Amino acid sequence: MSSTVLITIISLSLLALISAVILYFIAQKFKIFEDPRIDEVQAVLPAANCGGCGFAGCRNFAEALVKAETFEGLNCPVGGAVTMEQAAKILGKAAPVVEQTVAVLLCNGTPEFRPRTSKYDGVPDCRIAHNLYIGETDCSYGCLSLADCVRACAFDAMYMNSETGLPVIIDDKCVSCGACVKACPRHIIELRKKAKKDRKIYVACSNCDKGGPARRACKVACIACNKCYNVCEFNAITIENNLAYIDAFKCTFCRKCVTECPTNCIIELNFPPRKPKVEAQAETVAT
Amino acid sequence: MNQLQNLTKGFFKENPILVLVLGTCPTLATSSSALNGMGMGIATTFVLIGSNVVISLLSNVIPDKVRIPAFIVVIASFVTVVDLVMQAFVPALYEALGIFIPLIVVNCIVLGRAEAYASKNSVFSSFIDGLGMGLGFTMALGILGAFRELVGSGSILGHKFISGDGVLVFILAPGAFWALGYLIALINRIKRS
Amino acid sequence: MAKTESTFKNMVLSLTLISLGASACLGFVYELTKEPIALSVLNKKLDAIRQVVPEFTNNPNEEMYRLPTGEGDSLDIYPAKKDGQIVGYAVSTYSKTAFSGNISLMAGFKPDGTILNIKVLEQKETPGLGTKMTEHGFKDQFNNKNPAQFHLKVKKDGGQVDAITAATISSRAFCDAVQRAYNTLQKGGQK
Amino acid sequence: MSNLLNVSLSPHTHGKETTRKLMFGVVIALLPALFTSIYYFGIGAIIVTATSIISCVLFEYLIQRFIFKKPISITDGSALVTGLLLAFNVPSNIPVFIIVIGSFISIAVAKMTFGGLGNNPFNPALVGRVFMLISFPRQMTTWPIPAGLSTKYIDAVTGATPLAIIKEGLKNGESISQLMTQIPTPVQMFLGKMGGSLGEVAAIALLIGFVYLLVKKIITWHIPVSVIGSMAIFTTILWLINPEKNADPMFHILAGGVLLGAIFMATDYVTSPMNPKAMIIYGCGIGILTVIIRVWGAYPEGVSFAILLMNAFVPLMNAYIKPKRFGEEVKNG
Amino acid sequence: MEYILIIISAVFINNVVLAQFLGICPFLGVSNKVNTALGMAGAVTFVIVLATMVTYLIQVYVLNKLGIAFMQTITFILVIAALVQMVEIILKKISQPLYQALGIFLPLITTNCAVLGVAILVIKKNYNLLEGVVYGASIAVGFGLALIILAGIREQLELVNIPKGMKGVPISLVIAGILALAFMGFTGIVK
Amino acid sequence: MKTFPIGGVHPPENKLTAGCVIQQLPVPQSVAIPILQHIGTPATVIVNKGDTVKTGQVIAASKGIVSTNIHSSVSGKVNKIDTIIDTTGYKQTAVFIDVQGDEWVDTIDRSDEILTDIKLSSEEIIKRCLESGIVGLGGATFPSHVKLTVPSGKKCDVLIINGAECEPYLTSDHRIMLERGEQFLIGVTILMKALKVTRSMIGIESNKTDAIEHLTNLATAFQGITVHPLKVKYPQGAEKQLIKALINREVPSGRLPLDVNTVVHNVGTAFAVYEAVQKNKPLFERVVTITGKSLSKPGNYFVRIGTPVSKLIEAAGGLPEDTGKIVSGGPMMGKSLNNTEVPIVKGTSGIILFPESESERMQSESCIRCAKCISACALNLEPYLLMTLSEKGLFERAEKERITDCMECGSCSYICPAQRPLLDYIRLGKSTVIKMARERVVKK
Ligand SMILES: Cc1cc2nc3c(=O)[nH]c(=O)nc-3n(C[C@H](O)[C@H](O)[C@H](O)COP(=O)(O)O)c2cc1C
Ligand SMILES: Cc1cc2nc3c(=O)[nH]c(=O)nc-3n(C[C@H](O)[C@H](O)[C@H](O)COP(=O)(O)O)c2cc1C
Ligand SMILES: Cc1cc2nc3c(=O)[nH]c(=O)nc-3n(C[C@H](O)[C@H](O)[C@H](O)COP(=O)(O)O)c2cc1C
Ligand SMILES: Cc1cc2nc3c(=O)[nH]c(=O)nc-3n(C[C@H](O)[C@H](O)[C@H](O)CO)c2cc1C
Ligand code: SF4
Ligand code: SF4
Ligand code: SF4
Ligand code: SF4
Ligand code: FES
Repeated sequence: MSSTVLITIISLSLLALISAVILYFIAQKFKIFEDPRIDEVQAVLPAANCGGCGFAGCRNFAEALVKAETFEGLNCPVGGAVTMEQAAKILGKAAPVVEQTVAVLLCNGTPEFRPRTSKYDGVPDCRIAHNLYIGETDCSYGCLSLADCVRACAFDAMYMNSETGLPVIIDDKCVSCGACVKACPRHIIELRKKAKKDRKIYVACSNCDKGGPARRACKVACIACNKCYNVCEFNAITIENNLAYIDAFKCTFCRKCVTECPTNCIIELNFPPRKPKVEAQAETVAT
Repeated sequence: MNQLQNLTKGFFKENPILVLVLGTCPTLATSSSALNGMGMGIATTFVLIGSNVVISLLSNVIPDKVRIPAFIVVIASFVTVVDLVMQAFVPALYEALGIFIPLIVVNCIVLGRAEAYASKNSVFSSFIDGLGMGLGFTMALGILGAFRELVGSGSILGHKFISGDGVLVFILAPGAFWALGYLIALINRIKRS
Repeated sequence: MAKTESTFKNMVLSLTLISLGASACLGFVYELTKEPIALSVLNKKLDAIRQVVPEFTNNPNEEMYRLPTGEGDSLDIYPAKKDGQIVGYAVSTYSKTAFSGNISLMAGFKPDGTILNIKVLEQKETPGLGTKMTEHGFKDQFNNKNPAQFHLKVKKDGGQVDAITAATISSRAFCDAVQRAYNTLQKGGQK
Repeated sequence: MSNLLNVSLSPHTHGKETTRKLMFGVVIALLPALFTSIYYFGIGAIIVTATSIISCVLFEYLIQRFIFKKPISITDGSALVTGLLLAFNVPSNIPVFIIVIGSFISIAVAKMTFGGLGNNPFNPALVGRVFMLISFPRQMTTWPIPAGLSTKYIDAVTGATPLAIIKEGLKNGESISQLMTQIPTPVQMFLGKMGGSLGEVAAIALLIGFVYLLVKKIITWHIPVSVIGSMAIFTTILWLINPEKNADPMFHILAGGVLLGAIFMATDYVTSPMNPKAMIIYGCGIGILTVIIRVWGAYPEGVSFAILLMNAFVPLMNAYIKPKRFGEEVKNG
Repeated sequence: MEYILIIISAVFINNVVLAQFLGICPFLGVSNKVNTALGMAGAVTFVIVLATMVTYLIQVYVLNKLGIAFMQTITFILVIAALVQMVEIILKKISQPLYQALGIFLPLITTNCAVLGVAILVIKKNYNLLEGVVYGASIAVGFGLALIILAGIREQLELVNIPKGMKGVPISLVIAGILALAFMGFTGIVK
Repeated sequence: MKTFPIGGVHPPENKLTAGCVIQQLPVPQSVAIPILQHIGTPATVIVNKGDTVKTGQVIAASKGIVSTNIHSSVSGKVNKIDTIIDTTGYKQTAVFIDVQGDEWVDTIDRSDEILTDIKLSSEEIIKRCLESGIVGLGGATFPSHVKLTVPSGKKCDVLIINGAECEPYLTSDHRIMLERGEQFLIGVTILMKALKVTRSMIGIESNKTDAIEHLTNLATAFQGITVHPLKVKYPQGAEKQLIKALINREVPSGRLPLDVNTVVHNVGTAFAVYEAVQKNKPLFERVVTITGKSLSKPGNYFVRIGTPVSKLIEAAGGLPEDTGKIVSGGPMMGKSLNNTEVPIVKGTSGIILFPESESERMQSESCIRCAKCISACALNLEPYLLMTLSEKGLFERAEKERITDCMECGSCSYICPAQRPLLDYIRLGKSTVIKMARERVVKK
């Protein structure tokens, strides 16, 4: 072996030796501990970074999960129960049972029922129109049809129905992240409990005006006539501020209220057809 | 993942240049002609395969804390070997690639594959991974090089296709940036549709 | 096999061992390639010489000698001999007046000073402009001209050289380099 | 009432200014220079200008139509201005295919890549011009000499621009006073009797355009004045230091593309700063860089580069040089 | 004067990123905010200056002395990697604010070819120690300049709608291309 | 001629009604009087359905400090207390009164005699303003008694009277100055007394030469009042700009005129103060300009508060067929109405009818960074940036760029060649930022 080879070997080994020694001490002195479980948990999260969990992104949520004593109040709406269970498994904690929810629009003011009374000629942005005035119709509670919610949805679970001018939620795609709820300046989108077969009964109206003006503004407005309240045997309906509301947890889907409503503002969805007795009136609802 | 996928992922799905955007410097610098680009690609492939194999062999022996320095030593050795061999046997290419041969050491793909793949997988898989990634790298460099050479000087691999001078900017720095930029944009577009 | 733990001993040992292995390999490869590398460097030079002078049988590299340019430095002269007879000189020359950077040429002369051929060794001119000096269209006009009669200046400056279009500066530098080679060779005399 | 009332936020009235009017204002301001140029260079000027405009507009159309698939906005006139200015920046004997490639780079790379009008950080016409200059140096540096409504195009008689004469002369060790005999007099330069790009020949025509732009309030004085002012100051200093090695300020301002650049290209809204303070810094930057490139660099002319270089700093200026707000808290106030 | 020329050349004419293609990864990666760009520029300057000094000394006093110049790559990269780590730790110890500002970029720098590239270039160009350091610092300034310009432009582009496919790396590359074009205006200021 | 230093635009003046003498609009059959006609807390209704009321009687009482009384503008019976869409574009509570005759409260002096002597003391004047429901009639409808009460620690050395009327079309202040010049000047003197200042400056845009001349002559009889012509430039009448123009003081951002020792009042306010103090007449009617290019009889009218806009339009010749937009206030800052039943309120200085051709906005294009919006902004803000920041939801940055300083004058939207809806977004950003700031305070 020539001397170059020898020198090479010696010098490099020496160099390596020195760096190893230094690195050892560095590693000893300045340990930074980052819980490896954070990475593991993050790996099972959907990586949508949508903020539906209330944290600034999936990693942040993973950190919160690792730190948390229990999972109470922590939920990834996108991944749902499956994800939470996986995370729970990694961390050896129990995932809370969370109800599956889905977004629902509490307004059915299609042009047919809710006549236009002015023409909005501004930026197509619900917030701006909402700040300006009651909107193109006389209902100051209903949908402005400018699609802020659709733009907010990161999962393409919404679109504007060009005929009704109302946003439509695609149940299968909706992960109930709540972005649309936050985006709507009129607060007319609700996250409701998901029932079997996606069945839904809800009051598709948010109008808090008294019966008269409400009815004048929109034919399918809730006029707070108390009929549904009276017919409901399960105390699922409350009437407040001239507006009926059906509690999804108490509702048993008996559908009595639906037929009772004089303005047809209670909507039933995904039910089998009724027995001949009553016509399915709420069929105008677009889904 | 079977070995075939393992081999082909580097071409499109995880192409180191076009998708992962690693190793941009040698890509830009050496793609002024198809030949240089491919030469660089092959040199990198060699280092990738070598370091992947050796590192997957040694991965269990190396303690975590000195992982990175150890990998670097291994990679640097292969780079030096490439450096010496090219200097000896393909001096023209060696001169054309210049400083970018030693810089293979810091090419993020090499260390990246060592970290992410070779240290966790079998020797054979690592070999295939290195080969696939290397060839993907070479392919992208070849395409870029061919494009720039064609537009910039009207020839491919030294054969004149178009008479006249070509659009000089494309063999200079701006052309390098643009060609890579639009190629990546194109890939993005294809990926989305 | 269990993963080696990060103890002091293990760390130092493994890193040192790897380096040991690596350096051993490297040293070995270095030894192997030393010769070819030297050879390739030499070949490059010989190649250039071969291109600018007629066939020779000696080793011009070994017989290389330096001649002063008169400007404080000197040029390398490679005599080419066939069967002991001088058939030409290859002169490694340069110019500092190029457009960007310096250029260096290998210029071949017949013993009487007639230019045989010229090869550009190094230049950093603008692609498409000055780089045209490496192409036959420009540099071949010097072949078989004797600077004693052939005025080594671009036509613009009253000489006989056709400059590269829009690259007069590079052309001038080229002439300057050849002139320097010629002058040095003539002045220094032939050995 | 039959119709529904329109409801919108205030203001309920709008000024007469529109993007298109501004762009066509620039076109009008460029007309004197265009006519001068046709007078000096003849058919070549017409061919080059037409090609440039048509290809710029066409490329913008094609990209919007087939790649963006969005509404077409070629009627806003910005591509027209780009095309016109691109033509003004090249010699009148440039082959058509080069102009087309240049237009493509201007529109596709420098403008549409960023999303079109209003988004591009760099002046499209100048990106196109510099691209051509570097890609086709030979064609871009052979200048036809003014020949009065000439019908010659590619085969026009060529000569050097005053700047090139000076640059090369100095490189050969000649002095300014020796070179002065080879270059046109200031009056000739003022009237445009010199070799050069289409649009940079007649100072008088460009100044007429400047006045028009100012009167129509299309641009403000800040950028042009600071470009020319800073150049004048810098070149005066150099000239006073060594009048044999540096040309006089008058020469620097009249020769080459300073006026065209300062009046029409440095002022491009999209790529220039948005408040007076920043505009002046930007203008001075252009002036100084131009002189640096002219005096010390390889290129005889540096306006295009200087503008592009300063374009690069515009976002930083917009972000960090702010106008003083009304009622801004004064310290200890 | 010598030094001024080195500086101008390294910052403007042969800008690392725009003309020499070194350090592109961080150039593309850390250029979305002006503030981070500033931090990165500071960190790179610091490391490059330190690294050129140390590697220069190693080259001259170890590799050259022992005749193992071919070990350049491997020793340089080891030294740089160790150096970066040490700097990180020392910074953390002595100045928390400085660490916050620069430290977080340090790991990124190890795989930045600019650092190793400059170390090798200094040797290639036969600079002396001081020239090498000045060169290294100017390279870093050039890097910072390009980085900050790009960051400024990208911050502005955040506010407009650029085509989807162009977002991120592609648009940065296109901007870099135009910048490179503009920087070509400095050609010839220093040979 | 005086003017403010930065920004401003010059929209076509269109003062169609400058020569129209103020007429009395007949009392309508019914009125709807909203209980919130000022900035601050709504007044509390103190009448019930079925009550009969007299003209000038308090029907809703001031509640809280920043609030003021609301008076009945007619005599008759309270029909109902319900909601009505008013100029805010939203439903507000209003008192609906069916008109029977026109019986005024006895204390009101209905004679035409001009009373020069000011009997009330400073404190009494302020109290009378509150009782009479005086608010700023320049547009902001800020309760005047609050503005007249100089808090301890602050001082006021000059009263500025805003006669700029810089909005196109509007002429109500102009007509008051011409026709009720003397009463107006007495009003100014009353305000001076309330504020305990000896100096008052009246700023009037120079397109009202007749008013300037008239007042200059009259003012010789009044101590300390001077008249100053101003350059015709919008927004000359904006408080801070006017102060800068007249006395060269710059009100710091986020502060009030009192911080630079001055108070600004509008011409109409001064006149209303005269009537309240000297004639004991509460604010239940005001001068409203009704104008529009297609209107057959545009004019200036004394209008009872609560009168539906449709009645005013009727008086002006009826609703033209081509009406596309109705604006309450000036074209630059006014609110567009969505129906014609909206009641006239204290803040309504004018009603403008725009023909269809002028009522739709043009298509907005992308910003060409021409900086015209910056040079139009009298506050030197950067509207293009503020808009983009709001659009992209970057409200923190918008706050740093002082979005809350914006006075919503609309000059930026007016000038923008790309027809960008600048102010639309700026308003959105401004309200969001204000909300954010409030939440921060609450958190603390
Ligand atoms: C970007 C640029 C690059 C140039 N490159 C060269 C070059 O490489 N060689 C050269 O001789 N001239 C070059 N020139 C041209 C010279 O500056 C000078 O104008 C030219 O040599 C004049 O020669 P001519 O008389 O042949 O036109 C270049 C000019 C520019 C603008
Ligand atoms: C953009 C703008 C323009 C204004 N123009 C006028 C005007 O022309 N005349 C006027 O009296 N008030 C105008 N104002 C209202 C004044 O700023 C200020 O509120 C008023 O003069 C105060 O007087 P007051 O309280 O008596 O209404 C304007 C306000 C703004 C924001
Ligand atoms: C929230 C608010 C609080 C105010 N507080 C006072 C005050 O305490 N004293 C005062 O003299 N004016 C006060 N003002 C009145 C302003 O000075 C100004 O006259 C009023 O906003 C009308 O001006 P404008 O029409 O220009 O907006 C206040 C105004 C607002 C909006
Ligand atoms: C005053 C003014 C100057 C302009 N200058 C240029 C120019 O130099 N180059 C160009 O491509 N477009 C110019 N334009 C057109 C347009 O602004 C430009 O194409 C935009 O940069 C495209 O986004 C100009 C427009 C105006 C109003
Ligand atoms: S519809 Fe609403 S809740 Fe459902 S995914 Fe979309 S934004 Fe989220
Ligand atoms: S639901 Fe709400 S956000 Fe969606 S369009 Fe209607 S008003 Fe807008
Ligand atoms: S609306 Fe606001 S931002 Fe626009 S000009 Fe007026 S004050 Fe400035
Ligand atoms: S005026 Fe309009 S186009 Fe001009 S900068 Fe402002 S927003 Fe942009
Ligand atoms: S390849 Fe150069 S920095 Fe990554």
